[in-house]
Amino acid sequence: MKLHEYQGKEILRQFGVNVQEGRVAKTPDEVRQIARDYGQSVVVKAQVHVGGRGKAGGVKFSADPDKAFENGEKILGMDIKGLTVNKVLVTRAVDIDAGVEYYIGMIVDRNVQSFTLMASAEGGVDIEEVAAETPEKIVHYRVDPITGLRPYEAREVAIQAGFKGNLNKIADMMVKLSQAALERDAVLVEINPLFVDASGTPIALDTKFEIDDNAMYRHKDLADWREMEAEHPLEIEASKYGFAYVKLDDGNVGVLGNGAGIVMTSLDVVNRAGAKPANFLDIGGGAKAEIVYNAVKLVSKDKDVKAIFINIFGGITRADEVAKGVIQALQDGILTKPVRMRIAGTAEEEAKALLAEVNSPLIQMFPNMFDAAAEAAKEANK
Amino acid sequence: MKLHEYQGKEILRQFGVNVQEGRVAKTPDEVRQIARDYGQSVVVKAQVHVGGRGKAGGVKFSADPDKAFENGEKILGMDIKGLTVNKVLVTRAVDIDAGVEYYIGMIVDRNVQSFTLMASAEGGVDIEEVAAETPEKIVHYRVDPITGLRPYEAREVAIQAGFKGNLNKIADMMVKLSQAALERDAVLVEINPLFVDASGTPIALDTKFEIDDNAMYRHKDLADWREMEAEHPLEIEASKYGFAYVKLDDGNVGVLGNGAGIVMTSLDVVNRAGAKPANFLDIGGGAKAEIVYNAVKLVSKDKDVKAIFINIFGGITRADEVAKGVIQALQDGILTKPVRMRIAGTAEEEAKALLAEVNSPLIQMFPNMFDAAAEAAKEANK
Amino acid sequence: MGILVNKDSKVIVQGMTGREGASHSRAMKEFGTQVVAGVTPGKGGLDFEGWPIYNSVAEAKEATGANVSIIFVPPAGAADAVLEAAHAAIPLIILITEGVPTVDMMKAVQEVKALDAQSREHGGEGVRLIGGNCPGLVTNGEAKVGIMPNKIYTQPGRIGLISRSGTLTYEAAKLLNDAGMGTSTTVGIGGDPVIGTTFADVLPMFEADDGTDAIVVIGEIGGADEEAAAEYIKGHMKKPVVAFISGRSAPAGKRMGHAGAIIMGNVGTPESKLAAFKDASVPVADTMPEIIDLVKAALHQ
Amino acid sequence: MGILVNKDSKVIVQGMTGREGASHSRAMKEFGTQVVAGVTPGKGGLDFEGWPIYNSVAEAKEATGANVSIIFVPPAGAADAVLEAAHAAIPLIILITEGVPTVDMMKAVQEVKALDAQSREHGGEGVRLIGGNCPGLVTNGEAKVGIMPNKIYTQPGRIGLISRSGTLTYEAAKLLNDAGMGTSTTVGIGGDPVIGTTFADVLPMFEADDGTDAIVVIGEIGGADEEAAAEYIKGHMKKPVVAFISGRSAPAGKRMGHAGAIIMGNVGTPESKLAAFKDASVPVADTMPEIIDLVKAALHQ
Repeated sequence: MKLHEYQGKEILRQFGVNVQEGRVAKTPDEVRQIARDYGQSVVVKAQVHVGGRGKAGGVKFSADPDKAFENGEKILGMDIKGLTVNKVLVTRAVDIDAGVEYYIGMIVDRNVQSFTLMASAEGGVDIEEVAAETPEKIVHYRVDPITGLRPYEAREVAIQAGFKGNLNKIADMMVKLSQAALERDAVLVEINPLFVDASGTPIALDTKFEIDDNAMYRHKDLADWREMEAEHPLEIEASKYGFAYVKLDDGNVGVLGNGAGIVMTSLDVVNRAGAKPANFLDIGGGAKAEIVYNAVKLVSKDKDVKAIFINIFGGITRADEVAKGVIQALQDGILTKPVRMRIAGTAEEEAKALLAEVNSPLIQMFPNMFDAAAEAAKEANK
Repeated sequence: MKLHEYQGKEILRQFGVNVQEGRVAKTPDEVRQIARDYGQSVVVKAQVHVGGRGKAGGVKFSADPDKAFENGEKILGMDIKGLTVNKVLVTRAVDIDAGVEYYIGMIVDRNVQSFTLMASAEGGVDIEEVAAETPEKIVHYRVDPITGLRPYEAREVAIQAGFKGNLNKIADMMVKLSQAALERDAVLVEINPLFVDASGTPIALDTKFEIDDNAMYRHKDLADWREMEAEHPLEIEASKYGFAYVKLDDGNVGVLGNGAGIVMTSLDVVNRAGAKPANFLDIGGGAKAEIVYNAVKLVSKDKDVKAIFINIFGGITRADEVAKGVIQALQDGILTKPVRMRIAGTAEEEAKALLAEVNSPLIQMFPNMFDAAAEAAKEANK
Repeated sequence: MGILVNKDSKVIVQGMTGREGASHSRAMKEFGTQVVAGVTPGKGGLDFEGWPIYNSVAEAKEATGANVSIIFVPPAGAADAVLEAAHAAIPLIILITEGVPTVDMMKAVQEVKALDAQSREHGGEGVRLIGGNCPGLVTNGEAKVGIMPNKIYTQPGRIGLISRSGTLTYEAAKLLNDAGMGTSTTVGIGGDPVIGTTFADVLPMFEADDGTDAIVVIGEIGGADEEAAAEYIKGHMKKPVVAFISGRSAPAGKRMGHAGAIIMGNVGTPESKLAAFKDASVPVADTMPEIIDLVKAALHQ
Repeated sequence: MGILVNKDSKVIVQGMTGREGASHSRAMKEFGTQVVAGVTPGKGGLDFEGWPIYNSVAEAKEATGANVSIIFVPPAGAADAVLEAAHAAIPLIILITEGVPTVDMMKAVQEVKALDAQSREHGGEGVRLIGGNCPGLVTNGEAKVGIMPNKIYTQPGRIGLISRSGTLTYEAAKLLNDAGMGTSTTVGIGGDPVIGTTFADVLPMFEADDGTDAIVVIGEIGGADEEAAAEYIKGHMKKPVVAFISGRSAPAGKRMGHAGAIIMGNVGTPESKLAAFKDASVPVADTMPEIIDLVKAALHQ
């Protein structure tokens, strides 16, 4: 679950991180009022779950309350990569030239089986650019997940990264970042820029915070923060069904299967067949007809989808249950696009018999995934 | 810092422990109102920092609101071991016969250099009695301070202790007790009785909670809970000066020295000389005249004190500073009881010279601690 | 032959009395696995379809001499179940549960590794965790400690199989079966970001196994496990290895079902994995059926 | 001779630039201790009264070859300072700081012990923590790494001294000095409930030290360190040991200044300690001066 900047900052504040003061506004009037209350220049920042909002014009410096109102008007309601801006965060502006901008982040790192703390003196820019172009400018440090980062380790990392300023205060912010990541089950937390002012004091100016969905059950207080309108509508629907669903750009073939591996491979196969997958959808193991029905319904709603490729390897999942779900969708008028499917394994023959009975050109079954994918691609590219 | 029952329960509740519902009252009317709100029998419990409040009549079952009012009248204002009851906790009563009473506790254990979890099926009674008479009925388990108690360990302990009821729920309460102890820097936390009702669900009926004074700096939210009126007035004054001070019962010689070890030994020496120490007071190392002055002032306020024994081994502490402090107290009219002191080491001669100048029978200096203690005892026993 | 589990493995099931635990206990028994007991805290003493249930792994181990544990405990208690088994010195622990919080797995994996090192330093056999979010493992014709469909693993064979994906494991096993080769042992290592055993941990076991002639590695995008495997192969493996990578067309930054399957920055790209395998002279199949051709070619070299 | 520290010990001071750190650095230097550097995070590069200051223990160790660290860091950072030194593989760490939260000490002591075991298993010299809330240690005429008054530890002697109390250590050392015996090494182990080194850890070092003829153990009420010491003495010590226990008249349940000095239930009573020493044939002095008589008697047996 991705958090908005203001939500991530709220969590960091709970852990004692010195976060730049700011308030959320939903109207230009509220923006002006906040700017008045602060009595200084402010920054108005769009709160949307996409990267690159700055380049899209979603972040604006405002020298006075009227300018803030104006920027609020511009940003609120703006469309950034398909998402509408409903909220802005209005923060006190800082004089960036009077200090330095650094980067610190904690990220789940498969390779060290823990969190890696990343620190770089190249803050304020996209860290992935730094990673790609000058990787030596990022210090990587494995954090022990049981003890968390200790102050002495944080100081070591800060020194290695070449951070200037109050070493103890900067290290303390890193320790708190580590605590927040471990206790709030982050997948990723970044403070970027971490601004160090002229007195050497570190301030978190912006943050990214993403929480492990598997751990949401122990962060019930954060569940309210999940803002449905900020996510893709089909992803919202999929999460209700408990599906692993990812909408993919520029696709024309809906893809579903039983198991992350087989769906990933199905994407590859569709690609190889000359079409583009429109989504990733894993219905899980042992799915019954109703689940397949819901999956077909979901994928059918996607306007980009011109054909559907279903790839099932039946171990626990029964082929006849899959067939029943698809047939039901057809009979309910939900399925209007051609389905090309491969179902191998358990109850394959029963599935064939069911499909033969219905005998619709919209549903065809193939003995291997390549033929099924090729046919789906052909239909989609028509 | 000792917490009241209702405070300890509040902390346990924050950690998710199922605590018996209750509210604090300061007047009998409030007691009646709470009993009415609960609409059932209640227990009215004195909130004082001493053991044995039950035997002293400070805990009373109340079948109805009027009876609760009556018990509130009896208990509020009551004197238990020298402390006045200003608050009672009114809790819903449980039918003890419909369940079982157990004991669980976490205690700092020097011998395992960590917390020891104690669990016993003999709950509802003084655990020290159980420890003394049937120690085999208490299970001891070292808790790893870095990982905390894990559910599987808690289940193991619960099984060993012979607990009946919902094993997972009871183990979960133990895990939360461990979290509370570690995160809130307990010296001791007990749930006693831990009541397991007919459905197998555990409920904390009473608790003891004591927090490490060294860790109070990171529990600022608890500092407000320190209730001065509930402690011995001289202990409150001593804590303002930063002294380690303990009031001792039935004593007649005030004892002070520089260092915990030397003061402990001074108590022994006074005892051996046939008198009884009235207090333990460690003024710490390197004390200046002003600190000694305050220490003398404090001890002099104790009406039990008939004479004062000062035992200083001067390493960092200078004998002449000690002498100056004592002399100042005499000159200010604060010191009216005989002081017998031994000051060895640094600037001993200067101290002697200062005392000779004052030449008061109230202040005498001796070359060794036994003579000084013997003289103090003689004065006190006069 | 095969690795890790065989006819003599004595298996306990943590969470046997739950729905998944029960059905897979039956399936494992049908396969021929020696399932000796179940563990469900609070249900100790119960007889469950002929299996004794114990309150703790320690008790179950004491009573049955079990040396393998398979875990079907729900996510919130799964990491604790791993630690319980590890502290009871069960040398092989298989965590099937999907959806375990990553932080729990980080802590459990680190502790299991510490216990493993400690055990080995004192001459013990160590402690190994496989998974979570994995289908388990199976040595054909001997024992299955997992959730894969029984029928594709009955025919003994001589190809070792290691996979991050459950369904692709079945797919590959079936392809090998149909091609008349069959598998020796199949190890599903799991699709989560933090897992107990990686490709590079399993490869040396296959290298040392007399019942295995070649190894198929089924990787996917995300992480650098495939790169680590390639490096190990390059330096240490004499037996032929064939690889497959799924998710090659997935875009960066999107998590493809498996929490571990995500390309972040330059980490986890198919390009990096392909390059690593090429460097280790490991042929990579473009499609699943091509795996068979590559294995055949490797065996006939 | 003596144990733990000597003329060759190279000492760094964590928290040198603080008030306590500075004054005791000077006193140690006056004593003759090789104080080689200070560590104060954020002040790296500073020259402090001729000593170089480093940002970290690792840097200081690298630059100076230090093998002892003494810590004067305030309570909130003290346990972290211990871990920093331990992870930098400083073999002897002395924590002077008073008032460190007990939970911090539990964690630090457990981790230091794990690092110690790990180091020893790999042939290293281990990691030892002494304290916290202790006066440090001193080998007469060689080196002082602590805060005791210099003048009572100048005259070399052959009596080893171990104590939970600071002031009583000075008292005992002075008595031994005045009696013409003097001390070899004095080790203040500290008055906190959780400390790095106990009586039983120090006794074998004195047993093995050619410069020590007899040992004085100054215990107090609370805990069972004295009982553990008695047990060790009974089983392993050939050199005579004399004991003293302070706080014998303290009531149960009251914490006597030292957080560790409290009688809880049956634990920590003087009776238990006296019985244990009696069982180990260790004479216990009733008063401090009696220690001298008992040591003399023991040496002349």
